[in-house]
Amino acid sequence: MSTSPQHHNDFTQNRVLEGLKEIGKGMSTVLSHYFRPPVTLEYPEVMPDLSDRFHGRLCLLTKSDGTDLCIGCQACARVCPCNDLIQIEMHRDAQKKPVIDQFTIDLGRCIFCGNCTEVCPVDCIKFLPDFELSDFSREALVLDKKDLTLSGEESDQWRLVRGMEPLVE
Amino acid sequence: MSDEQNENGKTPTTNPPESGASAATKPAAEETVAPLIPAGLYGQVLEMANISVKHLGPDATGVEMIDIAPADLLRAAERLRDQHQFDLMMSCSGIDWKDHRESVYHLYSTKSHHYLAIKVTAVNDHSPSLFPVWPAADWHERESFDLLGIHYDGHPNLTRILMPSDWLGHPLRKDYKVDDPRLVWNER
Amino acid sequence: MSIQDIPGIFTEQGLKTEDLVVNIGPQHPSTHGVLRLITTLNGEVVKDMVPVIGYLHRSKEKMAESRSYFQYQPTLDRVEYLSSFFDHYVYVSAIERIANLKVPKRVQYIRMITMELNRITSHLLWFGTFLLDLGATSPLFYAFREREDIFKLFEDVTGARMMYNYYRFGGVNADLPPGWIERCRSFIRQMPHKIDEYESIVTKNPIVLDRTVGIGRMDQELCMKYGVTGSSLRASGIAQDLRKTNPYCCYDEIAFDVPVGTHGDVYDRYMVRMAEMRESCKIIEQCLDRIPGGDNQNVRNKQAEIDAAKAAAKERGEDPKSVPDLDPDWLIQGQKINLMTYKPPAGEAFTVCESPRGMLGCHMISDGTPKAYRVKWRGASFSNLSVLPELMIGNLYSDLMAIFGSLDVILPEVDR
Amino acid sequence: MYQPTPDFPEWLPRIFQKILDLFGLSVNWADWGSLLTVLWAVVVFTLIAVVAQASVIFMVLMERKVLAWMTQRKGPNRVGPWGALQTLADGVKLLFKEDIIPKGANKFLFTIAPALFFLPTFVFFGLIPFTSQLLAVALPAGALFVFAISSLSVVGLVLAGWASNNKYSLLGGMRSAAQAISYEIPLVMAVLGVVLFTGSMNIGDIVKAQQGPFWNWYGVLLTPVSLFIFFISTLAEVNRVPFDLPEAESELVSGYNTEYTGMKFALFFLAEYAALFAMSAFNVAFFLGGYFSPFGKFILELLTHQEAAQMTGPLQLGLQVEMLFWFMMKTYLFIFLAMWVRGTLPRLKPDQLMGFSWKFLIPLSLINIFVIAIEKFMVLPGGESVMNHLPILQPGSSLSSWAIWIVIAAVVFGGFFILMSRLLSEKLEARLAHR
Repeated sequence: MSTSPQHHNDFTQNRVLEGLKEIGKGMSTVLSHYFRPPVTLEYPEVMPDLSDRFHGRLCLLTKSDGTDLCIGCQACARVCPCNDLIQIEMHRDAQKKPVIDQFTIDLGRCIFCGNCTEVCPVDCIKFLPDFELSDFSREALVLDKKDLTLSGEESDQWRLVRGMEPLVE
Repeated sequence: MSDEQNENGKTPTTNPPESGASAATKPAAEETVAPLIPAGLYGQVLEMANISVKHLGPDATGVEMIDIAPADLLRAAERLRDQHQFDLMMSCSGIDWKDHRESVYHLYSTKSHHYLAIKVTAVNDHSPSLFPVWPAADWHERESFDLLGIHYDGHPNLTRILMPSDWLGHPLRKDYKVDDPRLVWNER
Repeated sequence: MSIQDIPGIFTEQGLKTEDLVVNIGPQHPSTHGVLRLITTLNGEVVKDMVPVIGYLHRSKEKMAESRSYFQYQPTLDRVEYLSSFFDHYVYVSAIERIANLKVPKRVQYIRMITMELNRITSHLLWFGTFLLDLGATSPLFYAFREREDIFKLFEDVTGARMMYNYYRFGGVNADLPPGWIERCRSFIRQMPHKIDEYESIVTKNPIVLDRTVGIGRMDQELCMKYGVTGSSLRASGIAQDLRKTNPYCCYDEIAFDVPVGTHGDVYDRYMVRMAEMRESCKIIEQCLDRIPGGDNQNVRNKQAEIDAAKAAAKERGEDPKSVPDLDPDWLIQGQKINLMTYKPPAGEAFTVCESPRGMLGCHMISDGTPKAYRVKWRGASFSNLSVLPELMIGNLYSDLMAIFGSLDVILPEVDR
Repeated sequence: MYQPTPDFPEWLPRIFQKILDLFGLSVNWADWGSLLTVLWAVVVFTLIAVVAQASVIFMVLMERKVLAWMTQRKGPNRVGPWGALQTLADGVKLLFKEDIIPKGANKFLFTIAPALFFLPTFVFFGLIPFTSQLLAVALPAGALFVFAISSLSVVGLVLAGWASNNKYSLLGGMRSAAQAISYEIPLVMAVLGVVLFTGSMNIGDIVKAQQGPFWNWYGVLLTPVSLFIFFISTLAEVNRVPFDLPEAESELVSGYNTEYTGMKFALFFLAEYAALFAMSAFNVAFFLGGYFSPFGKFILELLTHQEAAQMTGPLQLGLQVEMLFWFMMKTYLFIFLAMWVRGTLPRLKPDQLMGFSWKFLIPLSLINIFVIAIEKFMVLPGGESVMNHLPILQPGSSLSSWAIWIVIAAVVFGGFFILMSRLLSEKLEARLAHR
């Protein structure tokens, strides 16, 4: 029932010439690669085309007119494998509407797993296909609300690319 | 729900279609081996060989679980290996139930393709080692000793395998706290 | 004063020689991770070898007890990074068994496709590094070229190249993107030709034959003695493949063979793994043809039809329930689960799957709280590595590369 | 007393004469002959050393580019156009790297080892006949001298292995000693055949004896097996891939040069490439007709319809350039072959390495010399030696002598191959059987 790999008795015939022939075959395969176009990507000049689900930098989407979506429910903070990586401070204004004062993500410890983007009830925290995140100090890796939030048009562009209609109301 | 592990039928009576068929094609060369037991009946078979066995019923994947007293664990293990072709000891997972420790051996037979889980409660952290029956248990038991502090009597060289040899305490214990003064990062 | 008078140079048998104790690792180019082998060498022949493991121990099992089920899942990619889909499958199916969750057929097919693709990437990396250890440099780059294509496919589906975090309890994170099945099929169709290309360089190369035929021979008792599973066990002649003997997912609906070796030496392990790569291509091809609902575009069109029919039914005043819902096999999530506060019932499960390295088992004990009570991982490399000293004693030092490479052991799975 | 044959071009004394006339000195070049030879040797040696070093630097880049193209990669292309300055950048980097001497290492031996390893390859450059005139020292026993010096480089390796107080380097050093010894014998045997044919060991004469179209070269028709043995032995002498056990990265963490950093490592690295270049050059000189063009006549000769011998002044210079061109083309053919082999073949084990040399290469080279001896000294029934019938040396001789030679070679070599394969396959059958 099993295709056992070819049997070993075919080594008993003239091994020296057989050996040279096999080495020749192997070398001809390697040489055939000599004339094939290189498959490597010259990174800084040529950017890789990433899928729209790429786990790059995190960002906070907004409505089309730029108002915040986040309701400060701490779902993302609670489901993150690195416990206290996302810190959110908020308060409720007069009409009981949540106002986010501070929303920091420490990219230095984030493992880009995507748990937060999945449990967000208002689809606010999402990934951007941007992977050039290196910086000169650990503090610079802690992104605060200003860096994270996308403008209205950017959010709509983000949604358009992924086939979702812009969030107008 | 399509019962994936369908050869361990839930109710012991149904004869597993899958493994039965493939088991039949096995050459019945080993006469000494008892006829193939349908999965899930190993507890009763051991009881017939007067080994005190507590049936714990199948776990969520249909693997039969039996609890054997440490006293006649070795006898049961030898019988399982010789009579019932359990030739592969997959893993020995130590569990810390706060007041006592327990080690669960998972066995697999490459001939009858059945699983079996044997639970052994460690009497004040001592339980007989299964190294004489399955040498594969060597590293697994050393790991349970290292991480949970279960001493396996009869194990050739019961030393720490994963943690550094001078580590204090057993990390997987529920009440484990890292209070080793030598570890500087402990202050954080 | 002649040389004989110098103390300590001569013994009764002549020149006093002693064995050279060499520390191979923990930082060494070919130990595939952090493994230390204290080897006693008599000249070039290995007299004794003691493996020391634990340098990469991050207590994967302790982490499970301090995180909720969903929080713990991304850490699985970091442990068995060469084939993390298998880790996820075993973990997720353990919880599905305990909580008795229904898994739609489409999800099982998606899981089979991604797992077999992951098996190919794992075997490709093994093939590349195995030959690099033997000294041939270029096969590594050919293997990585194919591997990059597969990573591109994974990136389209899960968003990440190696750290997938894609399976959920009773389903998957998101459906395959439209057009993905066609791209995957075109890749799988040209993969066997690429494997022929690898084999033309290596399989009958006399130097490779000299270095692998008859070396590190493992018969069946030795495998059972150390609990070796996976391709190394199959190379010794036992056709033990969980996908065939205890079928999980929908492997019993797929026709494929289990390659088995005859002599159990390094060459057979190499041949078995190369044959396994071809089998995986066959499996993926069949899965792509038989996946319920076909391409995602097809599922979306069907869903749109049903919604339109429902809306029309509502206008006509009939009860929208009368319009039949989407075929339950086409869904990608069995039942809605609030991932944040998910509490499976108390129970115990031991699920096993055939990972590229062997039997990967997860013994899960849950006690009804959002955190698992105890999770024990049965890594295949843990047992496969324990056989290395017995294989090495008596062989040459440079055989270590061939034998250790052929066992396909990765250290994070050993140390967990 | 050894009277060096005046081996410098005739225009040298005329220039020398003109210079001295300025100072009003009359010179009789006869008593100045030896000085001019030495002067010419020094001039040529420095010229060659510079050319060889430049080609070694180019070879390092060529190796990385060739290996990259063979694995569908681009290879270095960041530093300078198409990565031209890459080796320079590596050199500068290595220059500034800290030069660590490990604790417990024998300082003196540790620093001497790279120099000792590099010394013989540098000496080789003086012996290679790049062109008819560009030959620094025309030693009458050139071939013998080359292989005597080449065994000196092994001392450097073993010293490096021992002095760096590191177990891996020690293993690397021991392996390199074993490998060099067992591969020097087939190397010398291969060249023995060629020396037998030309009758002199002066490398310049060996090349001159291969005048004429390509089938006149030794390696093509007369001693192809020696070419095969010489090439394989050079791979072993220079530690190239199928035989790079002394610095096997995957086992010995790069063997003898594990502890070397900075310029010492650069010296080892460049010495290895210089040795490959030198050995390929000797391979070309002995077997592929040195600087002669493959179709008998030089291109310059075809253009100007003049015999090579009567060319003077700038034409002579043009001829020298063309000779250098042909020589470099063939050498780089062998270097490309070595790199191609590096991309494909895995490494041998120490016991295979020794077995291959002692059980296969050395018997093969012995038989090869036996065949060459027949070709050289066999006498036809008519009392003439086969040699003057060989079509190669006397054009227009009868077809029968061709047949004789081919039959002899076929019989001997065929017998050898069957014998060796029986011997080798028995070994494997035995190994397969006992599994």
